[in-house]
Amino acid sequence: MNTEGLISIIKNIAEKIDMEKDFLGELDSFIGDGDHGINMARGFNEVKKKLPEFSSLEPAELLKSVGMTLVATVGGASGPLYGTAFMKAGAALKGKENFDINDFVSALELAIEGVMKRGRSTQGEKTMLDSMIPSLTALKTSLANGDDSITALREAVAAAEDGVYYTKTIAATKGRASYLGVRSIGYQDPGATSYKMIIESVYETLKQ
Amino acid sequence: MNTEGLISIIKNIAEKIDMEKDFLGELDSFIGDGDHGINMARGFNEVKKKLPEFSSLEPAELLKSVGMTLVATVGGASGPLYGTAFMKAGAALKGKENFDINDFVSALELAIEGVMKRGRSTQGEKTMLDSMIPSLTALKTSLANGDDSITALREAVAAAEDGVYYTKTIAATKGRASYLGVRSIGYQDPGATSYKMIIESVYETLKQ
Amino acid sequence: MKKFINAVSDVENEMIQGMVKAYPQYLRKLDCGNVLVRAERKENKVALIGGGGSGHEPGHCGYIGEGILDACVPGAVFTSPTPDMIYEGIKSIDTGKGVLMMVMNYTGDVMNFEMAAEMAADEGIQVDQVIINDDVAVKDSTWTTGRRGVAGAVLVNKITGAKAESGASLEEVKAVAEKAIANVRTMGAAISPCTIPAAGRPGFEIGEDEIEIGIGVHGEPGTYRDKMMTADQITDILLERILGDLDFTGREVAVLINSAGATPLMELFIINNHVADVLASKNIKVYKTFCGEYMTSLEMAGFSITLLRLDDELKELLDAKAVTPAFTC
Amino acid sequence: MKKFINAVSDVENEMIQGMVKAYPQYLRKLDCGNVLVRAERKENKVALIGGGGSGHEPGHCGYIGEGILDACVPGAVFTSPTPDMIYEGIKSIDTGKGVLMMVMNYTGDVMNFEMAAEMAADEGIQVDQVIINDDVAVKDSTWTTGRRGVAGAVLVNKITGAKAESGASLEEVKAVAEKAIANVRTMGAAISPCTIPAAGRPGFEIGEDEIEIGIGVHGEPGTYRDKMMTADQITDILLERILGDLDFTGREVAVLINSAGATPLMELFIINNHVADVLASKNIKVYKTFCGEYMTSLEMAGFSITLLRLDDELKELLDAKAVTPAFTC
Ligand SMILES: Nc1ncnc2c1ncn2[C@@H]1O[C@H](COP(=O)(O)OP(=O)(O)O)[C@@H](O)[C@H]1O
Ligand SMILES: Nc1ncnc2c1ncn2[C@@H]1O[C@H](COP(=O)(O)OP(=O)(O)O)[C@@H](O)[C@H]1O
Ligand SMILES: [Mg+2]
Ligand SMILES: [Mg+2]
Ligand SMILES: [Mg+2]
Ligand SMILES: [Mg+2]
Repeated sequence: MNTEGLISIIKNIAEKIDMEKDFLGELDSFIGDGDHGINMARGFNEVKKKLPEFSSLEPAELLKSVGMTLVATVGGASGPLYGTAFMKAGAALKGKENFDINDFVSALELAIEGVMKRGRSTQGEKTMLDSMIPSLTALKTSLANGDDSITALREAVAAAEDGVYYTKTIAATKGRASYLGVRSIGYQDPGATSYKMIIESVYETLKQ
Repeated sequence: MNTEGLISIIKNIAEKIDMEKDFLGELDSFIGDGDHGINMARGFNEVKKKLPEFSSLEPAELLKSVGMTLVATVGGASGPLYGTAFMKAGAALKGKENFDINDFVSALELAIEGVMKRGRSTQGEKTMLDSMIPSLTALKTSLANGDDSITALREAVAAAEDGVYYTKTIAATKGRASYLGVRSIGYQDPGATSYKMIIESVYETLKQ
Repeated sequence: MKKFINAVSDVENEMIQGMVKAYPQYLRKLDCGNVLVRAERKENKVALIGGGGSGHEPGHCGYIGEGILDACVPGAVFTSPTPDMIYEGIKSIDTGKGVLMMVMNYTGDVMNFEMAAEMAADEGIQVDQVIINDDVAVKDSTWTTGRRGVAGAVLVNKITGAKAESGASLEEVKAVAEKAIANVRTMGAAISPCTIPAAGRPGFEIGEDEIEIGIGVHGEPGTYRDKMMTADQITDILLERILGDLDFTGREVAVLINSAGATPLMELFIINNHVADVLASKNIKVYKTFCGEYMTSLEMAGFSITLLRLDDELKELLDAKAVTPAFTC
Repeated sequence: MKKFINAVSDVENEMIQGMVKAYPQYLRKLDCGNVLVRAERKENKVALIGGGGSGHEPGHCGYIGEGILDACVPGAVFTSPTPDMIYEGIKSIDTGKGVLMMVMNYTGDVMNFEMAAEMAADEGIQVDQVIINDDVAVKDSTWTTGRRGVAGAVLVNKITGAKAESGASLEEVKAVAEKAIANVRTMGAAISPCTIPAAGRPGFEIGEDEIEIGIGVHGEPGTYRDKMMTADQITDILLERILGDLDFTGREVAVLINSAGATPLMELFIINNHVADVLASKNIKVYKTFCGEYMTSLEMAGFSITLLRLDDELKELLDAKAVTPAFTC
């Protein structure tokens, strides 16, 4: 996978987010302030607009630029978190013109670490981490079992979906939803959902 | 007719106004600000409360006190107008312990004059005058024809009703409804309607 | 009707008590009833009294204090106060230099103030009045009630109050008030009605795609109904009427974008963004702008635009010190 | 959705431009984006920067000016501003005496301001922060996001701004801010939702006989829903939580009754009438009261009660001169 491949992944992510904007906003309106869809779409549409400029960059620089664009355009809680995630993911690919599924695992690891640090959060708090962390674990397990990268990514998507479902069952202790306390139980977390869409876009792009 | 009779008339007026409060308010909400029922009921309920105090007064003083109470409690446009009307009516009965239908005619004449002066208004402007003036004319005509006072008052009520109906057909040039211009056509005037209730109460009380 | 109130019959009294408890440094209530006067009476000045129905808060009681009103008589919601209360207000604030009544042009207000003035004149108090009628939505004619007094009253009262505070005579104060009135124009629009507590239901019904143009400040419908449009389009309609009524070209103006209650500042600023552009394009210079709730209609969603043509005297009086609950500068 | 707006995507930009056009004497917009700073930069003082999502007008941009904020960074509606803009604000107002960030306790605000501070620190600018968290509706715990920053922020910013204006050091200014934060508590309730323009529909649905208790300022539902009750009953519930969280007995307090947007002053005064009575009965002395729209949630109908425990220093700073669009004294 090189810059060109990465760009088509990111383009697909941006398009999916834009398509699912209203759904993400609705999820956020149940337990937050209703802007997660608008925020994410504003950021990823800006990223998409800039992709042509980014096409000369190496993967690491590309991801860093995407992260910086997200930080500067998404706003809210998800802006610094997804921004940090992409910037950290870029750091994992430093110096590589091409990267493989193991590099992708490292990138996802660093991204999650970045989110946890920036958000002072961990698994089980009804946030994006509840789909991110299981998807990383599933990816690693599948690869360790000798599965190919497409299979491993499919496992990651499935685990992210389970993670999203899991967020319905718990009360939030981080982010806006935490203000609702137990009243947040029963609703799925918007950020966990948007991450699921992202990893799904990765899988769907590579599958082709 | 003496003070006692006058008190039972006024009590009946007050009760009718209170009963029709919502209807008057609704009429006012179409072409005004919706408070005519509240205003009139506030005033006449206060009058009703004070009637026992007023029972030792001569008719002239009684009507003046009712007028002053209305002025101090109704507010809006109808407060000074009905207040003035009752005060002027009182002036017509000055010095009389008993009064007859001809005194009533004089009282109504002075009342209408008071309203016109205070309101700088005349017939045909979609106000209370459009039921007041025709009712006075009908009363006088009927008496001139030799009808008894009950018959004459019934004619007055009928003319007031026609006057109310007539207000539906014209645009207001005085009061709040005038702000609507031709948009006020089609609606009956709340003040013309409340006067019709008043003269009706007079008739119904005396009929018994 | 869902409101933060207790008994409907206590709305006005509790509001006025709550206002006095909030602002004891500015306001004092007379024992005789709902008449509010300046907490610290100032001697040897023409005294200004305003009033009208309640439901316009902060108008007018919020403008009692140094540099604006000396007294205000709040009636029931949207209902003129009664002459006896206005008379008590006049008596309480008269310093011997005369009292000017700042009356909004509504039949009820005009008549009730007039009766109060008659009562005060009987007692030898010098009372005069001006009638504020800034609403260009209503046609002015000697045969009709004439234009309503709406949000422009706030600027008229501010300016007149500054003149009175300076120690000017009743004649001079009245002349300034009349100058301000002659130079101020307002027009408004609304997209949702309000509910008089005692009535219990909204004053009118309106569709999700409709707007009332030419509203007053008593929750009444406007002079006509139209299809909803953009903020810029509505602003153009209102400005056209205002600018068509008085020549503002080449002049300096004060601008007041007033919320009817529920319309948030965000929307007022969006409106002002276009107002400022249109005025600039017509060579009208904005001297000062006010955006906010100055003269409301309970929780109605709507707004009005007021333009006041200024000269040096009016500018100075507009800028003069005022210290009141709702207007301090 | 019926609002006085043009294109949904232009709401924030047009609002900010309209605000700057209304108040050029107070506000200047940086060319780089939606960052507002004091029109007249004051040298040699600790600079204060606030910010947060738009939709809370006049919060916070309305508090830019002498005696309160030096800069404010408004994000999209209810969305934290981004680090690059906050960083531009910090750079623009720093006078060399340091910058204090007045951050509301929301995950997004905290993280975005934190990233901006990291960027500024890289440039050698001295930046510190305080986190405002006055909302007692939310349980405070080291394991959670903690209490939200709501209307109490207005009083905290006013007091901190006065200290900064006096020429105090960054350490001293921060200490006063922390004292104000430690002494301020707020809780609110709402009876109708608001609509984020870009979302196009209300944030929640609520019945004609229901109320949300424990709301924030972003149109979110409260911590629980209840049956609608009288103003006094609601006030009792909110006051009980506030007074249970901090001991106000025998102390002097500032009271802020803040409208969420659509709730008119009339209702705020009715609420204050009861607040004043309850505080008096508990031997809590009201030093000063503010009623109005200070920190709104678009056109939501609702209100909050804020109590701030005062000492001599805080009283003096609360009363100190401030000249801003939305707060002048
Ligand atoms: N501390 C945190 N750590 C990780 N994720 C978080 C944290 N706080 C919030 N989030 C995520 O951010 C999402 C909300 O994003 P968004 O709605 O865009 O921002 P805001 O909450 O500021 O409106 C939540 O659904 C959650 O997944
Ligand atoms: N100038 C006037 N002359 C006679 N009657 C008038 C005049 N102005 C208003 N009215 C009457 O007053 C009525 C309205 O009274 P009300 O609703 O109580 O007062 P307001 O208009 O101040 O709200 C109108 O229906 C009309 O009959
Ligand atoms: Mg959100
Ligand atoms: Mg009426
Ligand atoms: Mg009325
Ligand atoms: Mg948000």
